[in-house]
Amino acid sequence: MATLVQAVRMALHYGETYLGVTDILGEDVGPPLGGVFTATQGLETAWNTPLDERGIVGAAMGIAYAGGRPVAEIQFCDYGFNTIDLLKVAGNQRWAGGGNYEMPIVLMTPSGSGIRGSLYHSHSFESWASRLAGWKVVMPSNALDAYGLMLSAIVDPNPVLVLLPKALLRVRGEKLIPGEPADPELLKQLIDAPLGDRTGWRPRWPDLDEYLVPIGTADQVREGTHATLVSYGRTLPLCVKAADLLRESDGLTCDVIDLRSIFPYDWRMISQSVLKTGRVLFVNEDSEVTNFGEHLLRRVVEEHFYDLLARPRVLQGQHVPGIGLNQIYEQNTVPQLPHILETLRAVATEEA
Amino acid sequence: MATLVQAVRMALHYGETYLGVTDILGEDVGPPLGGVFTATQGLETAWNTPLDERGIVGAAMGIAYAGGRPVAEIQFCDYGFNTIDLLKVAGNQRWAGGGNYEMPIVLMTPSGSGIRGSLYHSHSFESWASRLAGWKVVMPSNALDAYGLMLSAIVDPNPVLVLLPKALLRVRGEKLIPGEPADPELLKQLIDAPLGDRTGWRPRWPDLDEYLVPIGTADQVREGTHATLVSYGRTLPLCVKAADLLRESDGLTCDVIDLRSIFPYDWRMISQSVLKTGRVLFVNEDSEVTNFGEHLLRRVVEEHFYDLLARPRVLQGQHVPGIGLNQIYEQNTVPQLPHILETLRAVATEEA
Amino acid sequence: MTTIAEVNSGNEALCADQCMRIHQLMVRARVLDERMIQMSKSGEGYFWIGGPGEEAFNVCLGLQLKKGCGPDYDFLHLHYRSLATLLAMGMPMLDATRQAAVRITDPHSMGRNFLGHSALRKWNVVPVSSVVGAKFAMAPGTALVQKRHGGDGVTVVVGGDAGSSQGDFATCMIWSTRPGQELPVLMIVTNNQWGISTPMRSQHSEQHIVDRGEPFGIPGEVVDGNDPIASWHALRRALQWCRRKRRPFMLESQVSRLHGHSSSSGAMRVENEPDCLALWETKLLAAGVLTRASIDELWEAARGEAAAAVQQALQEPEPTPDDVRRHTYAPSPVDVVYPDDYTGLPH
Amino acid sequence: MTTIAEVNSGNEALCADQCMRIHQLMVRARVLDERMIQMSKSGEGYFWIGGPGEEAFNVCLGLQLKKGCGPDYDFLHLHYRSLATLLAMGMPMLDATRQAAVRITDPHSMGRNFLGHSALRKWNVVPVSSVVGAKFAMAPGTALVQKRHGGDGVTVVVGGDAGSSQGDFATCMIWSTRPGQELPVLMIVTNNQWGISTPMRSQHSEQHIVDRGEPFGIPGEVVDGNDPIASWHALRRALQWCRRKRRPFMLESQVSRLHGHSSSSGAMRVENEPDCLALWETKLLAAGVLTRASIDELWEAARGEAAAAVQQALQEPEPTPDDVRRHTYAPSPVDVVYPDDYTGLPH
Ligand SMILES: Cc1ncc(C[n+]2csc(CCOP(=O)(O)OP(=O)(O)O)c2C)c(N)n1
Ligand SMILES: Cc1ncc(C[n+]2csc(CCOP(=O)(O)OP(=O)(O)O)c2C)c(N)n1
Ligand SMILES: [Mg+2]
Ligand SMILES: [Mg+2]
Repeated sequence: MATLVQAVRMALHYGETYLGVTDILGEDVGPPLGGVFTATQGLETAWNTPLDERGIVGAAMGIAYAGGRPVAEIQFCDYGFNTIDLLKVAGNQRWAGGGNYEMPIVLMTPSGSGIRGSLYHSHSFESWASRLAGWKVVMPSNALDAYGLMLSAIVDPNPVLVLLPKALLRVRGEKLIPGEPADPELLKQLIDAPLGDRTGWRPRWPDLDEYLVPIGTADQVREGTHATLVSYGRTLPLCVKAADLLRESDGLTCDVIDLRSIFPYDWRMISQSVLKTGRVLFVNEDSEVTNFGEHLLRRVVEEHFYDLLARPRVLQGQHVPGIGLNQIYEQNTVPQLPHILETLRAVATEEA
Repeated sequence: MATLVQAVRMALHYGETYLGVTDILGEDVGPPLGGVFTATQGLETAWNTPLDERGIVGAAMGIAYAGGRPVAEIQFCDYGFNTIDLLKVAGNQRWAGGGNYEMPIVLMTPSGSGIRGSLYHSHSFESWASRLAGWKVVMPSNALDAYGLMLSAIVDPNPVLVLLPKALLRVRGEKLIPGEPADPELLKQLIDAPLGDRTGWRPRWPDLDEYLVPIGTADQVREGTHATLVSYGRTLPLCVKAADLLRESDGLTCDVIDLRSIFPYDWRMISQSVLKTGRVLFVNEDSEVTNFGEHLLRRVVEEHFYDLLARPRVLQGQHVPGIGLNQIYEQNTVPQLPHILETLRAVATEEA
Repeated sequence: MTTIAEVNSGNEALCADQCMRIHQLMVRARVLDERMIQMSKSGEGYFWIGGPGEEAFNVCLGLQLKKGCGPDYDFLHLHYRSLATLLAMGMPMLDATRQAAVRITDPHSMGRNFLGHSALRKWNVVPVSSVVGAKFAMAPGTALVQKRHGGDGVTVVVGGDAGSSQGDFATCMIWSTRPGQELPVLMIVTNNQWGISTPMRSQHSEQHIVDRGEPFGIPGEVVDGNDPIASWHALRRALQWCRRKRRPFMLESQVSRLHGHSSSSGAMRVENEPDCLALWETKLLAAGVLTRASIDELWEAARGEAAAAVQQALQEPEPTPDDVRRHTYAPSPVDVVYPDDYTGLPH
Repeated sequence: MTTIAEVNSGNEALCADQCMRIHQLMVRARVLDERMIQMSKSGEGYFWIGGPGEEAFNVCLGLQLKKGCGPDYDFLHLHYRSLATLLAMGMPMLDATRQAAVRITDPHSMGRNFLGHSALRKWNVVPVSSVVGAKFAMAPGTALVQKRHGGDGVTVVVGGDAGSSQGDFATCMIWSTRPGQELPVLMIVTNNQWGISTPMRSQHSEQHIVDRGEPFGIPGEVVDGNDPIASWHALRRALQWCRRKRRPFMLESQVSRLHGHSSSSGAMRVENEPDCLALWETKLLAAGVLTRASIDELWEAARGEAAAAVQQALQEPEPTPDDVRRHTYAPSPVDVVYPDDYTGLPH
């Protein structure tokens, strides 16, 4: 079973082999390193750029204008905040230009906390990104979705931001990517670059198949009746665990929805679940003022206010300037399992 | 009665004369122009910068580190999106540095639609800004508040963003700024630069007094019982008009709250009003996905869900890539009076 | 008249036919800009920005481009003052007045964007964004595809003097000179000495902006943009360098700004800057290439053409509320929510 | 031994006392960095980044700064590899190990930020941000206040070679050379030829990074940062230029990166780069300024000092949940919600 980051790498290989990807560019994405998280090891079209995020985004846009299909990486989303004007242009150019041009770029970037990253390797980006009209934004929480969302991002002729949950990059999937060998050791031998000298190394790619996770489709990973729990990225597996614990401890069952696609989002699935349960909790780790979860809450209030059985909730990160390196800071800044479990129990059991 | 932009200018004069402002910097803020909206005409410490927003924000931060008190301008907030990383640093440096340094900078920038500004002179910025932990964000809707908020922004030792509603810059206030002459013609003669050659011109400043609008205080501009209406900036006067129209037409009265301070916001005033009316409408013109109004709605849901008599609402701009120049676009992209009136009526009259 | 073979400027010359062609295009651009200034004042349009004072240089640029769609042709990251370049490429006046009149028929933006914010896919004119600087970050991208593709298509990026303060200007130089990966980018600075109200000399110590290319091995030239002959040849050399060497070149064109920054600053005619068109007419008259009468005729014809283009545009439809969201997204086979275009929040 | 008056390098010399002082500081910095690398591997700390290979240059910088608080003194926008500079200024080892051990007592960040992200108000060390480039945008601001204030305080900004790709590097040059408003900024590039895994030469065509200052009239010098004597004098000249002329200067220091980028890339000792400390010891031994025994003694003492600094730091308290929000805001007399500090969402 591939790890999430291996799945991304395989998707990029599939993309450059079958889907027309022309360039995979970013800081340290080319040889010898292949990305600070190994996401781009051994890829044909990967090349290193100057240390200049504006250049990376701008070049990707130019490549797309001229007919290429680039996948650009921002090494950490924390370093993308000087490019928001360019991201806006990428998102508005088609609209502003009356439909003259498409903008088929994929921007991928690790996002979120969980690797002891201190201030600048712990940011979440989805709330910012969700404000970028013209963009699509996805965030997988497991290897197979990472593969399928990455392929969709490549195929989609619009700018797509792929947020990769840092904390889950090395987590192995539970489902096989079509074509990957079942033995993780074998996969590693085939596609992971060796430590040390890599000059002679070439990956031996498994014979992968196309697998698309359509943009705008969520995944229902648990079914239940007592509450709806919606999340994505790092907090998604925690939400699954919380739901499982709640079932064991209190016999309460929940729909757990892995949103996967942040914009556009699968409103139908959320809506139907809320209609069924009347109780909803949105969980993410981005900071709590003007947070994307608050948008989802607003939609629920707008369309299901009179269907709700209990106060709907959003569990988010604190509105503080950063996540500190000492784990005391991190544990008390972004949602952890106990917070999720406690809030979920409250939503599921609150008297109507 | 001063216009809003004259009030800003007088506040800056007061600031450089009495409150230690050392630099007013930005593109075209110095002589001869004094700002594209005349906000900085005739000021002692105003100087023109290169066309480089990153330089402007960076220089302001450096000036503050070295003991200066700068007021920096981004000519239009639409051009601030390449500085968000720097704004984040300005907001996190004190926290990150364990309290070593203060960061007493004021950043002022025109925001919002209403001047036929097409894509890049119509953006709203408050939803983005509200995500910048460590910053305070204010937005006046009239001249006196502009004066009072600007002085507070200057006095506050933290970074404060002053959003100036473009559409209201030339609107005259209804209340006198302490010290300004009552005759607007006289004021104009004293402090507005003449057209044409200005080399010999010097402003004659009225003898102004200190007037502070404390950060975090909203202003209740209408009182009523049937609903709570919360807004700021361009949409605030429209909300007042809508409330007045609704009183005349339907005999329904509303609390209208001019938030003024976007972060921190006057939660107490909102909360008390919602407790009283059980109905609330938040209005702003920023785009509707991950909008600051959705945050306020979440707070209401969090603390007053069981106090609400009707579905709370947020009226916002559309999630589109921009505001088009043809007025058909603008009128149908951001809230106008009829939308506000209609939504307010719905909130105030919905059967509980 | 066309018996005069050449017109000279310094050591350089241009054949009389070309001179007349340039002149006619300059007149058409000037007349159109002046008419669109009127539109902005009369309410026929909302806003004006354009290139009076840049016609000599901009026309010469437009005439030497390799016009078409895709990497075989030149990619253009234009300035908002590039009207004359587009006219020289063959854009009808109507496609400018449609934008000035914010009609749905505006081919650049469907009545959405400010005048001068062009976008024409058929000629590789990528959408002009108001964000000064951004195009310098994008230009290496189009050039990279061109270099890889082969052929002699180049990327031309045009910006103002003040805009060179943006970090993206340096980005363009660095990305265009990566060792072994040099790119065919022609960086053009139309230096009118102003950024809105701020004199270039109050903010910049570089003697010439093109000097900044030197450390990167980017050759540069400064040209009198008021002189069509000098401009023609400077552009010829610069484009040839990029086309053949597949490397960057920087060209600084000293131009005038004859109507101030934009309609926001009044768009009044300034008197103290050289007028390339008046100078050119004086020269062509002296050379016997044109007569007063033939000049008057050209102006008259251009005025008629502009008037017709305005009238036509004003008769064309405006956008409707249904147009607000159009072209937010390109149709996608892998999006279940927006397979076609944006239709409001997901439902 | 101190009877040897001077040590030479090329045409330059430094008195033996100074050489010894520099050597001792280099040893202390090296030992401390090596010890903190261990911390990152043992779990005593989470992360290491630092300056092994830069000690010669960084110590010389630290020794020549005008240390203090406010515009009379030098303002420092340091790199995350500037440990040796801070030790040379007199920072105790403990103030580094506290950050390495993420203790609440860490004076730079209260255990919040990565190692090497210094902030010391008493010495005008403004907080180092991880955002490569940002400091180059801020440096003109501190220098502007210094210029206006008078005196000879200068602003020193230190960044890596790869970081010079950020547009902010150009911003710093432009803003420091506004005509008549030139600023006393010393721009230092510690060029170790790498940005993480990317060789400088694969991305940059400038022969020397300092060449980029030329068009702006910023004088530059390239110095062998492995040579303390050359570094000392280059820094002396550069600082003197800025102090006296109140104008910018650019200095490029060619240094080694002896433990790779950071603990994220393993922090293993590399073998193929010159080691300034080994070279210096060889030189000082040859010159008779030091003996093998005196060197061993110094290392021993430094190791003891580092061990004690680690031990002490590890005994100090960690942050508590109550510390999460501390110092978000400075107390404000005009804020009714946060008159003191941040206390959660407004209530
Ligand atoms: C990033 C950005 N900041 C500010 C502006 C506002 N603005 C529009 S044009 C202009 C001056 C541009 O001067 P220059 O680059 O010399 O071009 P010119 O107008 O003189 O041709 C400014 C400041 C903008 N469009 N983009
Ligand atoms: C804006 C930004 N992008 C990316 C990074 C991640 N990063 C940290 S250090 C580094 C390389 C820096 O190289 P250089 O500037 O040469 O400094 P060195 O580490 O070699 O001293 C990168 C890419 C960052 N910190 N900031
Ligand atoms: Mg200009
Ligand atoms: Mg380096």
